[in-house]
Amino acid sequence: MSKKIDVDDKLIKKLAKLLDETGLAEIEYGEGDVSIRVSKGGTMISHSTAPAAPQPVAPPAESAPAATSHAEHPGVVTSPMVGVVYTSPEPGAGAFVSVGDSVTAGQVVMLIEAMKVFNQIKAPKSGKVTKILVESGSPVEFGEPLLIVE
Amino acid sequence: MSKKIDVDDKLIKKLAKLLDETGLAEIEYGEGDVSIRVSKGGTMISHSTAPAAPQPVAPPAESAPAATSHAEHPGVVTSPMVGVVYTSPEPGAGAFVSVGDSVTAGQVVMLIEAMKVFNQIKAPKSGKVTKILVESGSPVEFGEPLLIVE
Amino acid sequence: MFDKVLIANRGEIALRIQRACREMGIRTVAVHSTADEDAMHVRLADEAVCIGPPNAKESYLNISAILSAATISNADAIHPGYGFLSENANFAQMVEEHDFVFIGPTAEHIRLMGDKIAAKDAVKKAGIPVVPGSDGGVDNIADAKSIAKEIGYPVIIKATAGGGGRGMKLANNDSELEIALTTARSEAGSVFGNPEVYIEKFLTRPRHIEIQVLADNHGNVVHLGERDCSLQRRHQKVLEEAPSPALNRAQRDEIGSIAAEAVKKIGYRSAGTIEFLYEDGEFYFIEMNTRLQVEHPITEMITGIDLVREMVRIANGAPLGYTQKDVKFSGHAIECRINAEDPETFMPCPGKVGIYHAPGGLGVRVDSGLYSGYKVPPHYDSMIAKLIVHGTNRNECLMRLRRALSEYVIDGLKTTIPLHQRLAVDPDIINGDYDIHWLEKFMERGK
Amino acid sequence: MFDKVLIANRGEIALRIQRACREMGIRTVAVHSTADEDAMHVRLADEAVCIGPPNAKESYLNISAILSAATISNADAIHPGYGFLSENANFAQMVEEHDFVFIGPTAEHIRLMGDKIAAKDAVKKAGIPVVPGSDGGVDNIADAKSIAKEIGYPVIIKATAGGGGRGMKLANNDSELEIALTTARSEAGSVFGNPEVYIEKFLTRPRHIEIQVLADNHGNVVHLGERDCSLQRRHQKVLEEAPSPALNRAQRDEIGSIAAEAVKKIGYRSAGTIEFLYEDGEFYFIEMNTRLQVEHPITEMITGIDLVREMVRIANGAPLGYTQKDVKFSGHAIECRINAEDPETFMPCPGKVGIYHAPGGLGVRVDSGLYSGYKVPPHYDSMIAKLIVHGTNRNECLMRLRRALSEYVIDGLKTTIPLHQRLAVDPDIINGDYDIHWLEKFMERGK
Repeated sequence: MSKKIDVDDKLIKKLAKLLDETGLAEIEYGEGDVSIRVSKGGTMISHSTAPAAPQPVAPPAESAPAATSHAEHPGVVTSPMVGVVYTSPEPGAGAFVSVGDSVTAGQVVMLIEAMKVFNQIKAPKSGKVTKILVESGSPVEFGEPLLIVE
Repeated sequence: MSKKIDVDDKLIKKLAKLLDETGLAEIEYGEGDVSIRVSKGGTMISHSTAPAAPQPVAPPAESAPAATSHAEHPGVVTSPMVGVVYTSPEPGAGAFVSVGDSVTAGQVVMLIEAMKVFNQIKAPKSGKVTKILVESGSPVEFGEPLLIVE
Repeated sequence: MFDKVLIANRGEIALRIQRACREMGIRTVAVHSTADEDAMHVRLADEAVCIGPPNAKESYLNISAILSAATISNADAIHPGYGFLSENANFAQMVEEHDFVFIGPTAEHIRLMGDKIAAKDAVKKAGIPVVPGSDGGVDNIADAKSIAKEIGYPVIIKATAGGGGRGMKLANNDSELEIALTTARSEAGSVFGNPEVYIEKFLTRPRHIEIQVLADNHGNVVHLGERDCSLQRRHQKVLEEAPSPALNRAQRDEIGSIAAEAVKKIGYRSAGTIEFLYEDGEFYFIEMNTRLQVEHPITEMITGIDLVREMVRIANGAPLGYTQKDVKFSGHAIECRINAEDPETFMPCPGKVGIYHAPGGLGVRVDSGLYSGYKVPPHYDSMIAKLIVHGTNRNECLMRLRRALSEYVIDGLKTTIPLHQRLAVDPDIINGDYDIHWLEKFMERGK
Repeated sequence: MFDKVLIANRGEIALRIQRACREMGIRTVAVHSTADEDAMHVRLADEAVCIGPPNAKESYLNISAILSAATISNADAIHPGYGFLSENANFAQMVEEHDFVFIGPTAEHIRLMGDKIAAKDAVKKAGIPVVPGSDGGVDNIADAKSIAKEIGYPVIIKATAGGGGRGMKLANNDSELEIALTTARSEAGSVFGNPEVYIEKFLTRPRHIEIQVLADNHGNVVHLGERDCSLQRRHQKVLEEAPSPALNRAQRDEIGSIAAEAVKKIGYRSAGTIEFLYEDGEFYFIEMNTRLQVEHPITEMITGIDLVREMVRIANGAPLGYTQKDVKFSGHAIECRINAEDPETFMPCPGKVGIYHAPGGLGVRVDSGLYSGYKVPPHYDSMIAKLIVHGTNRNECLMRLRRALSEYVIDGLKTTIPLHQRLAVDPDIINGDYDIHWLEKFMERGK
């Protein structure tokens, strides 16, 4: 049952170079049933390569891969509920915060409307807004990244 | 259901070399249900293969593990057909061969009865009979080890 | 017909409803907790919305999150499945208030049947047989004796304010009754703060038999026969069959007609189940479940009627397309609930599924969201699959059940498959000779 | 009843027969080549005997090995499945001569139906409609014209000694007929060494419709309706449905009765299938298959009759337990043959199955020996699974088919699932508007 694996060394070298260039600690890449991970840190991150998942013909609506990586950012603020997000207090008004703004812990940064109630989303810590990940008026899921405060 | 794992040492050496060349701490690679990880940080080399087999409640009648290893013996003589094996030319007569006997290539060593016809099983090469693996009168499958000539 | 249905549930029943919707050309929205991101009902849905953390209270029981998910996904209707919010009258009401269609009965009917005393009154008035008893509080031994005489011993004394089996006392004759009444009143007073007790006939070896009904918005009601769910452990059904080995056709027709007639009188709509205890040829009402049941597939197998499809059609205002005489019962069906539990101790056993291989072939149906590599989360019910088999008669069905159980592979977890394998060859089960206490005794014997 | 049945086949049909036996309490012996040691039919059998190397000629077609395996395993009876030795009259005869029961028709009936000319004569005498033609050789143009006039153009000229489509000439009118006759005779002479040719009516856009029959040893015969197998590629059926969208009930009853009557006259026993071409309301006999068919499950789904069980019962001497009027047709069924092939080029694609996940739920049946990690051997037929769905009507069945196809996961191999997905949404298929040439044209269009 042993299977010949043919490792693409060019790809590994390319990923290694990317690690250097980007200053990342690890890159993981998967396509189909092939997956590859290269790491600089040598940290133990358990990783299962079994293609565990049946592939439904209609894949679930899901956040883009980019959003997933934002979700792991230490400064990410995620939605505490399902609803519609608003980046300004009312239509036409200026945004609560913009990229580059400094915020203080507890400052309202967005609103989420759920069940006709507007819920304030507050900055969990003081810092600088480095990314805003949602558009005003768009629906958000529980746990969906809204913005990054660093 | 213990399974033979056959580690591809060339592949591991290749990956180890890549680790050195690229300065990486770890490379992990998966394809299908086989995965491999090499690391400089620790000594872990993990190689996992998914268990392939459903386990039916009624396992098929199968040769004992011992028989399987005999089957891989270079001097094994296997049954060329399904039938009933006889180790002597007729009931009460002496055996064609016994353990320790020397045989010459082409010498009849057993009979297999299939469809009321007795088929001669001949030694494929000259040598010494080191094991007799069947009892006279017992049924044998195609490919079942009969005796070992070394 | 609806364009899009939100399924406010998880696991096999979410998948079951999704399949029915897909087969009707209706798009589906799965809602899920963060623990169910990889669940089959999420993977196969047209859209999925994460509604909260693993804790069901903040996700699958979170009405506001579910309604928000319905809003942002533009769903037309919500199917609640079973468990979770399925019998929450407030949820049904809020769904309708937010202009979604609730695929189930009205909030009023859910509320009525949720109140056990009001429910008993209502169905009794509608002609359903109930357990005979004191019809209210009993505070003196003379009354108690006269009631016991009327309904016959043994009787059981229950606290009006009680529940869950606490404060109940059994009496087999007049002298036991005196002691039981005094003790029960005093315990009820101290435990529930209200000494009032009532008396009911006590059934010693009843079967659990339930009647499935379907009612549309136009006054049409049919019953789809019974299910025998007597094989229970701690009030959890383990294996169900239809029809019941204890009923003949005349009994089925009679109790079925009574149930359908009552449901019509009450003005109920959608699928519903009237549960009875059955002993010595008599039926005694337990409760009415105003939702789809876990064991609905066995009814589907013997009637050929897709219950989820019918619920959706009814919620959309369509009339039943058949009358009672069009409902034909064909063959026999058994469902095994397969739980991620130790088959001896029933300790839940969540974890990662290794090889998963479901049985196939003629007469075998599997309703399950399991797949190879799926992690069964520890946060929810341990039921991970339902194996349903159909045969032209009970014996064929049992033979097929054994065959299918022997093919079922769920590696990596302990499951109750071995328990079902033992049940499928037990002489009492083969003879259909069991009551609601049978399984507990069987488990005791097995130790 | 038999104690032990040897199944002289492999793959899904070996598993199918094994399941039926197990459900009847009969032990099974699997025979297998060395390439099939890990096959599901081997794993699940009570006993397994390796009978030869991968090459089918030395294993699954090796009569002596199979009979020896039956002897050493003490089997009572042998089921041949389909393909391999199933229509080998000598095998059937030798099985009986060795005192095993052959689960199928008599050797004589297999032999009769294996001889295409004798078969046509026999069924024609028994009342089955055949393609009208010259009833023998035609050697001059005058006779040819008079026959063509009688049966109507177009006609086709075939070599008596020919086969496999070679040496056939089409003629649409008298002048084409002259040339065709001359050319066909001369070609037949040079290719087959015999210039004799005969003339038949040519059907331009027929459907392939076949009637399933069951006959016992006591003169009881029933037909189980028809299957429409018109969707073919290179004479290989791809997708089958029952009932045919082209027949109404009166037509079904009529052709069914003719088939059953003929089978009774011939004295046939066991399951059998009479294949017809169908055009403009008329049926024309093609051949009779004296065995279980690949597509038998769709008949099982709409009749509730387990064909393999019936074959075993009949072989054991039991009478059919029902008459024609007891056979009820219910709903609609479709079978998709899933092959390990490229869905565009149909290149076989053996290899190792990665994740395997079969669809489940109401009305879905999978007959397959696949499992995660199984290696599809390159030595045999590429059909690896059959997906069979049932619905209360054709539309529901098609909707369910789409749903089930979308759930089916067979990783690691190319399969024809994508082809079936395309078929399930094609307007012609939805309308039931196709003939035996449709699929080839569809594949051409797709390029």
